[in-house]
Amino acid sequence: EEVTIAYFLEWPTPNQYAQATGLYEEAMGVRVNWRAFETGVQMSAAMAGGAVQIAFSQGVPPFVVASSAGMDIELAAVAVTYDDNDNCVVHESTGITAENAVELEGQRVAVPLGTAAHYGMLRQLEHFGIDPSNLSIVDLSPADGAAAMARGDVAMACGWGGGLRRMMEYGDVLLTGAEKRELGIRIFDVVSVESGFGAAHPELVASFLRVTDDMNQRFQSDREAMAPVIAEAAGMDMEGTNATLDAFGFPLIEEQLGPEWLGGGLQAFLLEVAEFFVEQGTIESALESYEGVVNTAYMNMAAEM
Amino acid sequence: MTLLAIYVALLALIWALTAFLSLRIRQRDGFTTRKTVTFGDESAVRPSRVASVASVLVIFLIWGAFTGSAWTFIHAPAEWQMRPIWLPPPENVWHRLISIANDGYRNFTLWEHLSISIWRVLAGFFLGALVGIPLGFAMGLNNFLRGWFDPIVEFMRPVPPLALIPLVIIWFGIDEKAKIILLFLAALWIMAIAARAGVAGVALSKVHAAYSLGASKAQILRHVIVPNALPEIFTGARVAMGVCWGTVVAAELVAAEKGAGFTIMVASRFMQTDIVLMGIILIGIIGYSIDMAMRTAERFLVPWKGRG
Amino acid sequence: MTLLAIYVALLALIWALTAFLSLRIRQRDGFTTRKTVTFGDESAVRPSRVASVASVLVIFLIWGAFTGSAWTFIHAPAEWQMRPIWLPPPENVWHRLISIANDGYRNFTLWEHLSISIWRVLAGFFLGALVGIPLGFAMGLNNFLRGWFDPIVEFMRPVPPLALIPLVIIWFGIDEKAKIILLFLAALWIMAIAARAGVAGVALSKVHAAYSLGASKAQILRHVIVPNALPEIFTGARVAMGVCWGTVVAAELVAAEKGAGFTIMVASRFMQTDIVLMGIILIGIIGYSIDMAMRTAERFLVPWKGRG
Amino acid sequence: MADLRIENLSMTFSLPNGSKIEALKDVSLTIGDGEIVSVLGPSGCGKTTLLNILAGFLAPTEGSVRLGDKPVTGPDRSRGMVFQQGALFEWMSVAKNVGFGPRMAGRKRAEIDSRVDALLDTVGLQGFGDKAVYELSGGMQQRVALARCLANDPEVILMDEPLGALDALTREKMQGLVLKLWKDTGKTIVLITHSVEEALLLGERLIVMAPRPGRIHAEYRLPFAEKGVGEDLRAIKRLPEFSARRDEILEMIWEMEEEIMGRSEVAT
Amino acid sequence: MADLRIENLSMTFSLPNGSKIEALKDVSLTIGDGEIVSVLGPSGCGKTTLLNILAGFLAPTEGSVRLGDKPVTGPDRSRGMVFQQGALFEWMSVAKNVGFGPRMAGRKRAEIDSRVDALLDTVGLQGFGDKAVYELSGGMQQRVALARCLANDPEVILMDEPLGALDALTREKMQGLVLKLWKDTGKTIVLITHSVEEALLLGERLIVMAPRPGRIHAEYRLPFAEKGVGEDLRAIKRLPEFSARRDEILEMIWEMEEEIMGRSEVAT
Ligand SMILES: Nc1ncnc2c1ncn2[C@@H]1O[C@H](COP(=O)(O)OP(=O)(O)OP(=O)(O)O)[C@@H](O)[C@H]1O
Ligand SMILES: Nc1ncnc2c1ncn2[C@@H]1O[C@H](COP(=O)(O)OP(=O)(O)OP(=O)(O)O)[C@@H](O)[C@H]1O
Ligand SMILES: [Mg+2]
Ligand SMILES: [Mg+2]
Repeated sequence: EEVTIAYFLEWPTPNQYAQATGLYEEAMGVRVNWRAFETGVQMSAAMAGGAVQIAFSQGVPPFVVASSAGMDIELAAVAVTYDDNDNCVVHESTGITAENAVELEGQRVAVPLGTAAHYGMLRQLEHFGIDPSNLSIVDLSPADGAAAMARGDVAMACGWGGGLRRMMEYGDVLLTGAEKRELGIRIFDVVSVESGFGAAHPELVASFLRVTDDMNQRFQSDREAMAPVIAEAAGMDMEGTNATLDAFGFPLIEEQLGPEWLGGGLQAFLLEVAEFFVEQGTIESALESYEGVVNTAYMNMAAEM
Repeated sequence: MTLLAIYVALLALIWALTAFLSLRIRQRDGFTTRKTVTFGDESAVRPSRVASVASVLVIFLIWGAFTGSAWTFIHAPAEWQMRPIWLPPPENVWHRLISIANDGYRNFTLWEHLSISIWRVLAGFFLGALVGIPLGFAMGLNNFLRGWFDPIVEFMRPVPPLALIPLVIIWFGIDEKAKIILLFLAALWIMAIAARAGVAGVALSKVHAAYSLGASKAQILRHVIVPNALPEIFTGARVAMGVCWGTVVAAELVAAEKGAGFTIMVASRFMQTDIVLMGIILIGIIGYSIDMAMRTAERFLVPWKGRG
Repeated sequence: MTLLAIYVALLALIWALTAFLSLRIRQRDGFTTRKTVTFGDESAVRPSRVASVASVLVIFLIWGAFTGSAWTFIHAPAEWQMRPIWLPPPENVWHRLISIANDGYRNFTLWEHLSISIWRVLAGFFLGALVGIPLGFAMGLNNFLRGWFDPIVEFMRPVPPLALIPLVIIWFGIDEKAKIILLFLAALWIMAIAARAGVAGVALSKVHAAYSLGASKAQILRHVIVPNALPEIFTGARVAMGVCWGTVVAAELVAAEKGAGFTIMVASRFMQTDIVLMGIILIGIIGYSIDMAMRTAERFLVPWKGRG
Repeated sequence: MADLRIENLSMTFSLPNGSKIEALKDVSLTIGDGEIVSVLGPSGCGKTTLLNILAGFLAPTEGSVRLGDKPVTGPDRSRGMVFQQGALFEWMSVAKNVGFGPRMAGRKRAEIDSRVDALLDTVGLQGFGDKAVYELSGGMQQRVALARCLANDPEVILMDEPLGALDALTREKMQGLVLKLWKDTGKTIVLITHSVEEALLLGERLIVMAPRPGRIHAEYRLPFAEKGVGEDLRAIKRLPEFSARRDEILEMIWEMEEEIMGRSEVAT
Repeated sequence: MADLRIENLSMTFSLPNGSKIEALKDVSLTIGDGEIVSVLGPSGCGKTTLLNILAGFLAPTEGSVRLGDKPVTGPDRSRGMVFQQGALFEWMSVAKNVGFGPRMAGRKRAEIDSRVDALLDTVGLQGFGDKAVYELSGGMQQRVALARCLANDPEVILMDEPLGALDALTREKMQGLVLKLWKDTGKTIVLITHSVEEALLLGERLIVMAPRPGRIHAEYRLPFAEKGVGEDLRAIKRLPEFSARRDEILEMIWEMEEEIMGRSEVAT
């Protein structure tokens, strides 16, 4: 018996220490395969195909899209919050900043459709009063977006992680993470589980969450020792890893079970995102409520362990 | 698996039924029926119309029955029903087609999505033919140019044009120009090889006849070699068009802002299976139409094909 | 543009030089040389070896000269030099090949990247042939099955296999199974059509001869129709292999964790142009080798091809 | 063995455009056991159609064919065929081709081998058993076809222009072989040809057919097949009566063809 | 107009494997102005090679060809060719094919048209000018080839088995046409054939060639071409001297071929 877990490259998180040192296998008692993906959308596809059981750090929008479309997928926990590590960068040659953002109209923009970056971009455009249909939106992964930016093919590119850092070499963000938070744009990733697997092996999911939480706790005290291992597992250099980790937040179990997250805030936010997407015409319909796709049982079990 | 079993069972059932019925209804008198042995004689195989109709009906029936379609009267038990994200009922695909045709998808109308892809194919193909055909002729007519271009053509021919996408992205970015260059490269070698084969296919007696009728080299090229190579070039053009159509779809899967391939790729991101199906069907229809159009053009433009 | 001009200038120069020299050095005596008119006579075109060698050298020379390669002695002025992210010097590509062959790329060795792609192609092709060939025979031998499958095959044939990627992603995800199913679909129709054409190509006189020698239907299928269709099937297999190779590269561009297509796609994201070039060259070499292997297999397995 | 009785045979083909072609109309003929009959006639007069009906590949629209007392309803090993060319199985060696019939009938390996060897001897291809058929010249290929047909020991051998694709000298040699085989085996042979000389040489009886509708136009009884054996065919061709017959038949065919071609040229 | 003088012609082909084939060896022949010569010989004796040298497509390894006082060094409109088949331009109408030579020479439109009409009349294809060549029968296509060749008014017409692909009756008619054209235009004609009858009928002189090395084996001077015109070819064939000549030449060829075939069969 084995479990396959989806993760991102260039996306350093404390639990990669456990990934690298085999702590998950130890705790879960099964073989654990790790598969790297580029977008949360692909993680959904892989879960649909049965190739992956748990996705660690899937973006909210891909989760909303998949669950709204009726895929058998459950939200088990929050993985990482990163308002500053997911953003849109405007090419410096355009001279566009938050002041004259409307000048983006008619320009070409690279964004990985259906991801947190896409959601963040749409919300920012809404804030600036720009109609997305006036932009020429190209579907590119963050890495591709950075490459397009380097060539000067696009005026703005959105993305996260390594791609975002490369984009920053050619321009600057429109809004900072803090500014976005003020507008109610929350950017975080979740741990999602294929429902069939979750129903059959809740204890595996719970012990996965337990180990992850252990790592998050240990990270607060023992960052120096863990960072090199994490950097290695994420495929990054130390400098980039540290910069990224600084921008990340890893809420612990107690906090997650609180009202801001699994206690109700998360479900409400999912509905908000879904309704925004419906309004934008990116998906047909939202669920009545997202209570049903958020399963707090795993987290409760993990808290007990 | 269950689906496959049901499909095969229906096939067998209808086959048996047809065989039984045709024992009773005598087929119309025709020369095939006078043959005592028809097994192994492909010319005696007449595709059964009943089977064709039944085949299409059965596919729709199964599709409808397992997706709870309002269009079919039979429905599979609820626990076997597919959910629309896996397979939407046929009417969804149809309604989606209508709504997208009216309202567009991702800021562009359906027609814009399709026509940009078609335009890219035509532009790339046209440029490829423009360079490839003279190149092929040069290779077929001259020792030096044959030697010069042979290694290049032989190496580039087996490289799938799609493998060039990353390089084309680096060199030319992701805009229109890049896609057209990619399609140009897809068409170029095919057209060059077709033109070269066309030259090779000229019967020597025709060239000799032209010489002894006093034609100059230029006249032989213009009046003998070119017309003689046209049928080959047309065959190459049909292949090239097919390859270009496949290439443009793939290129749009990787990077685009509109186009037929873009539509299905994005729809698959959002689990809009009805749009994906609609797109695939439209891509198939366009591919089929391109092929038909080329065949028709061939019949009109080179009526002498295969008659030499 | 400048590059193109330089290239054409070199071509012209070497051509003129060769022509001048060969006026002096008489070509070795051969029957072609007794022909008074060779223009338009493709059989008299001997690819000039000098030109082939010159052609390859010129490409390397230009490549090296404009990228400041240590391998070439001539260098373009500094302001014309390309930066390595646009075009790395040839030695970079070579060193990259060696380093990746030793250390791997993205957690997998070079060999793993290439062999997984090749394995996918072989598995998909094999399954496609396994289903497609019997399907084609059924269509060539039976009225009912011909009628049943004709509309399906005719519709699926012009659909580029790549257009199915989004649907395959929704239905089967993005793992090995999905890719092999995609390649299976790419090979299936080509093999079915080839087998059907093979049956159609059996000379009626052979079938009749077998009948009057007392062979049963099963014996005719086994001893006459199958061997007779093999050459066609091989031709189809060569086409299918080419299409599969292109399809796997494209499928890996869209979603994969390793593979030849994955390598070049990821490298292009990070502007590692040397890896992209290396990958394209390797893909070309593998494509070429597959084609050569198929030809060799054909010569050994169906030596009677075209000799009927 | 038994007579081949052709009674009131008619064959009408319906074309897709609705018109009909009377490829054969009311043809009756009896070919005795062990007789060799040659059939001559212009293109399109129904020779191949007739042979196909005799072989059992086509069912006539009217009339019947009987071999002895069995009606002919389909192909059978009792009626062997030799085609003009291209009917050998090029994926088999010469020996495998010759042994095809017995192999399909499930004969024993040793029995087949010895039979094949004997037949290769008969047709003058000793030692060629392991060659691929496409390595042989046209004449040798027809020898293989003859041997393959004989391997099944059929009662009747039907030949459709078996020597039509051979050059003059090879053809002459093969004519000798056909005559020799006929004499040695005593088979009933029906042989279609376009060559008047060949028809004269190889037919005990010569049937001349006429087209539209396909029918028997004339019939001759000839002495040359009985006389000629092996190598003295050339001597027979020099006989004055041979020349006389040839001129007579040529004249007759010219007249017939002229009449038909005249008609057809108006038609087109 | 002038004589066609062939002097000590030799042609050796080097094969890729290094061996050499003497397709022609030391062939000398003079063909008078307005003469019609037929060339007969077994396959591979160098007939086509000879014709290609006369046409100027091949340069001989030794010897020379002169037409009048001009040496032959390449193809030229003064020497027209008629091939067995497949040399018509199927993408042009009949009239365009016939007018090809004058059109390439830049003649005036009206002049070409009237010339084409006259030639179509001559070869019996009035009213077929607008047809596509592939709609015509084989015999009609050869008429077009003849007309196309004549349109350039060449001094010599070279024909390589021009009637080889036609059926017996059509062939007979075309033989009549060739003779008629020869008489009407007075052209020098060299005609290659495999048919002894045709060679006898159409040659004032008959050259028999032998292979390995390709050379002239025998030469006959014949009266039949002079006599025969149009439709009475058949009467000529019935003449006793015609039969006698035919038998004589057949005998000679048989012996030659036998000797060669015997040799070659040992070789394989
Ligand atoms: N399958 C068919 N369908 C329609 N018409 C046919 C078919 N087979 C033969 N015919 C017609 O029947 C007539 C006789 O044909 P058949 O092949 O028997 O002539 P043949 O004497 O063998 O001619 P050839 O000497 O050219 O071989 C021809 O007019 C031909 O067009
Ligand atoms: N291009 C060539 N290269 C090598 N050998 C050749 C070439 N052309 C002809 N030969 C050889 O020269 C000899 C004479 O050939 P040629 O074609 O002149 O014969 P032919 O008398 O026309 O024969 P046929 O009656 O079959 O047309 C043959 O042995 C042939 O193989
Ligand atoms: Mg026939
Ligand atoms: Mg010849």
